[in-house]
Amino acid sequence: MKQLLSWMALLALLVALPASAATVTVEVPPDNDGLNLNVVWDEATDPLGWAVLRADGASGEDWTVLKMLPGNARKLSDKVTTNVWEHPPQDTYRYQVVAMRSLVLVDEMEEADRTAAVLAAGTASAIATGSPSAAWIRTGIGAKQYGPLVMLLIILAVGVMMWKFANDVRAGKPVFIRRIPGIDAIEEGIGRATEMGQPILYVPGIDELQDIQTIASMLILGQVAEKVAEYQADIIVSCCIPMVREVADEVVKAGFYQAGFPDAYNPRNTRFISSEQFAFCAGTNGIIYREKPATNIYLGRFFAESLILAETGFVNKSIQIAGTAEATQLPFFIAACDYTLIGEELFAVGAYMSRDPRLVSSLKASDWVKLFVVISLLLGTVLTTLGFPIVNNLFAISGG
Amino acid sequence: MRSTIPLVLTFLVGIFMVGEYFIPHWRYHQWTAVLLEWGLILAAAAFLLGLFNLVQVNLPKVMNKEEDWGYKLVMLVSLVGTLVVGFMGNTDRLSDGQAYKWLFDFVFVPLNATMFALLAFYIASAAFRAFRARNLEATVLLVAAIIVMIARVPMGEDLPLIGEKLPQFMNWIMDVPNIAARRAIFIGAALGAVATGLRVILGIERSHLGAD
Amino acid sequence: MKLDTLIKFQNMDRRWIFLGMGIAILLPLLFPITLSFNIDERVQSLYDSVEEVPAGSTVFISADFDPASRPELEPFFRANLHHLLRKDVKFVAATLWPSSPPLVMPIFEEITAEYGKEYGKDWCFLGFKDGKELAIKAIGENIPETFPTDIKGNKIADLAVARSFKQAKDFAMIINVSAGFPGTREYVLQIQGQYDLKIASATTAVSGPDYIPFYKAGQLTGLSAGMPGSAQYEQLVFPDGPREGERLMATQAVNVLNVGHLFIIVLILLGNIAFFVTRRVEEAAP
Amino acid sequence: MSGIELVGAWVSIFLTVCVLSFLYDDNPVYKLAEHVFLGVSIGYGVIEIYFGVFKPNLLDKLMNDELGMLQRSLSIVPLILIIMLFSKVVPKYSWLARIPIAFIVAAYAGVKLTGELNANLMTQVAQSIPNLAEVWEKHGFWDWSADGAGVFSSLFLVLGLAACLLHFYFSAPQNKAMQQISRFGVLTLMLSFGASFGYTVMGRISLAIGRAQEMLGLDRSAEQVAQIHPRTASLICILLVVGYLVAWRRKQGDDYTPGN
Repeated sequence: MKQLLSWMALLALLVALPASAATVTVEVPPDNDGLNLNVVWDEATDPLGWAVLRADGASGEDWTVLKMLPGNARKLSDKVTTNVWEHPPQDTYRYQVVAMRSLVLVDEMEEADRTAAVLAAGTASAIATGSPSAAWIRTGIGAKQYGPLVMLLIILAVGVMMWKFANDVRAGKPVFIRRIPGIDAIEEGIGRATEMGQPILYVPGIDELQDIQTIASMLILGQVAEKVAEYQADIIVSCCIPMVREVADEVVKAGFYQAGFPDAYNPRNTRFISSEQFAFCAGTNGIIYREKPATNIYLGRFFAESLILAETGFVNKSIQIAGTAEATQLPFFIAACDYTLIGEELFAVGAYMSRDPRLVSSLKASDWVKLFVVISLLLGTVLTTLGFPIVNNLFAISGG
Repeated sequence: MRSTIPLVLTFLVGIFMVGEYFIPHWRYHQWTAVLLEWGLILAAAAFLLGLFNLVQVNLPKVMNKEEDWGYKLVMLVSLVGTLVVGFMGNTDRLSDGQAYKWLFDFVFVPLNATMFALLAFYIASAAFRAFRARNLEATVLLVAAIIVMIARVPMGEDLPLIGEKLPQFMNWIMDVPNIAARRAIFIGAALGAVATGLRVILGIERSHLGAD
Repeated sequence: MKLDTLIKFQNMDRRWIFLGMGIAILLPLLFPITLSFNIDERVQSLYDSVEEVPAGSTVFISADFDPASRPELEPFFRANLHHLLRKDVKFVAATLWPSSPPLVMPIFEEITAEYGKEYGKDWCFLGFKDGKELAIKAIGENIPETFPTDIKGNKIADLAVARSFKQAKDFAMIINVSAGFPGTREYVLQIQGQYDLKIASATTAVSGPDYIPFYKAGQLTGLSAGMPGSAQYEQLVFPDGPREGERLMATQAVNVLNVGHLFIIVLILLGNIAFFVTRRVEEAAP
Repeated sequence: MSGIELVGAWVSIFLTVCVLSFLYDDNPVYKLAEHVFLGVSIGYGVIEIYFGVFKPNLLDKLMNDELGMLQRSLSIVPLILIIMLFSKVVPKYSWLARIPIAFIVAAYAGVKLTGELNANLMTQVAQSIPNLAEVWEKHGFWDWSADGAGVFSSLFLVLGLAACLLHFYFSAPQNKAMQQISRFGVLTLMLSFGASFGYTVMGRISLAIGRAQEMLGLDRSAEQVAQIHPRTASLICILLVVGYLVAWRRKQGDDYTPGN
């Protein structure tokens, strides 16, 4: 096989057309991390292929073959180093581009032989020099796509508004939050479980602790646990992620502590089931069937297990309240649960139940950004239609 | 101190990682990459904690012969068995002829897939129960579901009169109202992420840091 | 009496529905039927974007599915490998799903062997990496650091096919066979925009609608959803039907789907008819 | 096909039937399968995480002499974080675990904040602003050949999106106009959920088809089928499980409370 290939290479050498040298320029991409250089070259006709060579330093002659490219390529985005710890980037790099007259199988050669082989089989361009330049801030101004700048402003605005609204609340200015029926249902469900003498099952989704929905769910769990402790009922928390179990453990313990019943908490009821989605689902089904919770609360990020859990809970005649921002699972929760909190409502539950002014203030802050988004959408449509895509540029983000 | 250290750490790490997006410089990314790798390793280590918990909860059940202790024993034995053949197999564990591979192919795979396949049955019963035209909202839900279901099978195209337009109409529902709704959920989730992220970083959200 | 039956029907034991569904699946499998189907624009676009990859270049495959989603995604995965290798495209594969390696490795080995491709030179499999979004971020940033070794323990610098690729954007395209989280959504969220990547996705029917906005926004170059998507892709890759001794699994199964669908549709319609009849009678009664 | 694989194929079919028996009700056969599944899946998770992350990213780095001193000593930090996390087990020091938890949550919150904002807000908004003049020229009001693209659809998308967003506006009481907008938002959501449900049915049936294909031997070559006899295996397993369930129900007698 190898022999055949080298014969083919020889054959290609005989028939190939002579290719002229290309003009090469090296560019620094905008908003760059200082590790990338774009090598761009110009050539009217496509050769057999291109080889891009690089030498490190201003006067380095130690050329290495970076990459072999097909004949229609005119650009290579080079990352000058992958291990910044041991090989930090140099100030200057030198490039040349070789228009290949014949096929060279560099992958099969020793590192040291490649450059010579490539140069022998093609026409090299003049050497172009480039210096990587690292930006300290990404604004998108260079590309006239102001997305990063607007993002930064949104983050700062939310932070400032949270601070201001929290101060307002502390100063006694009431904050209005619309009623959400699903949340009242959570409280009713706890009451019902108490009457029936059966536990409450709480599933905080199956995603990692770091997911924003899981964090929201943990906060709600704190509120729920406090209510459960007040009613002197039991709560089972079924977790798919070990880290989430540890936190849930803390949160429920804290909830029981807050309610004044620290001894009523049983850590064996906060369980790690399995980190495998469907094994977790099978285990939680087992809890629903065998420990017969009166109320099931599913809040967090769910995937395909949502419907299996909700249908099993339905058969068990539990009251079921679900909430997720995972759009794919919402239809199933809506079909099988008594109450479903859609998307952002999940993030509102914590603030709503806690009445903690700082949390309520963050809800109000997001509402303002929401208003900004809606106005941008409507205004943007009008302006774009009239031929001024100003709003589009505000939200556009160029590749970094 | 017990609550101050985590809060200060949260603030510093959080702000630093937000900078990852806005500061392209490689010297900065050099360090964000290190932090992200630590995160990876920690997430992996937490798994061992879960394992510890599991044994802690279930072993006493077996020892005291509580209800269902036989099943718990089966679980612990399968767990230990998998661990043993997995570590014995080492890097070759997934080659043919390895016990670990056998467990995967003939125990894990069918169990996983069959649990998932239960959904085919549950989706039928859930649809039958929930899709009743009780009010306008429920009717919209029902009609959209039926249109899409009919349009997704080749038979739908053979229906008289509407058959030809049905797939186009389904695509319209998927492309227009569906995208509008989903984008709203996406945008809402992003807003939730920003608010919750800031709450965490600024130390307003501490539920994950426990009581005291 | 008649009304009673209708009310009972509305609240019937769901196990009857299960039985009906079981029969709806088994019968057409035992007694096959064949119907033709159209190719979706999103699948066609996926096929075209793979077709555009020049011979000799390398793509990155992220095989993020598990045994549970195998019926939907394996047919695509196989057809896609045939498509790539037939065009002499090399690939570097990895996965973010722990249960994926034992599932996909034999398929890689089987199909690459068929085309006489060599491990390390024409393809390689970097194995599983935990960390979900963090891992995707890392793939966008620095592949050799994220995967110091491949699944067999070889150093990445010793793999000819992989060593020249430092970041996800160096590949001609990224093919993500994704059964959910982490997967296409995270690839798009975490790195597509930042690096302007060319990503095509094959996903389950359930995630399909979720990714359509990404396709529409140009963040995905193609999208195949569920078994019909896989069947359509099979038709594009093998227009003359299956090769000898093989089956097109998705094409075979897509016919069974029809019957299952029909069963559920009829069930919903009957449920609503019963609902309206009983409601009208109940309203009429004093 | 080796003997052990043959046994495996039968075990696989038996476990499939065990799980399917859950459709009837919770029962000892399902419980057995469930607990085997739990044990194997957790073991599998531990093994893959050890070999996939723990060993290459931590152990190998700590042991690697070739790495620079700085990089090696950096690997000690996650080790310390892990020890702190594990201190959770000792009640006296359990508060130490908050440090690594704080670290990982903060790191993710930071990355997530910008990641979500970038792709889920900025990009989605930028993509949702249509140029109606251009759409009108290309498609007119409604174009069947382009799946209903046109000015109507573009407007529907923008207004529907705006209405859905306003439906989630919590911090103001809803007046009449807002109620109407919110209603339109809810209907758009329902249209999406219904469509999404219908779209998914297919995927779910596909899964069951996959299992049925294995039980009927339709996913294997004729040669393998001749060795395994999957249909015989399925029949025997079904008879065994059904027979056991009948006996089990009888034994339970009047105590039996059906789950369904």
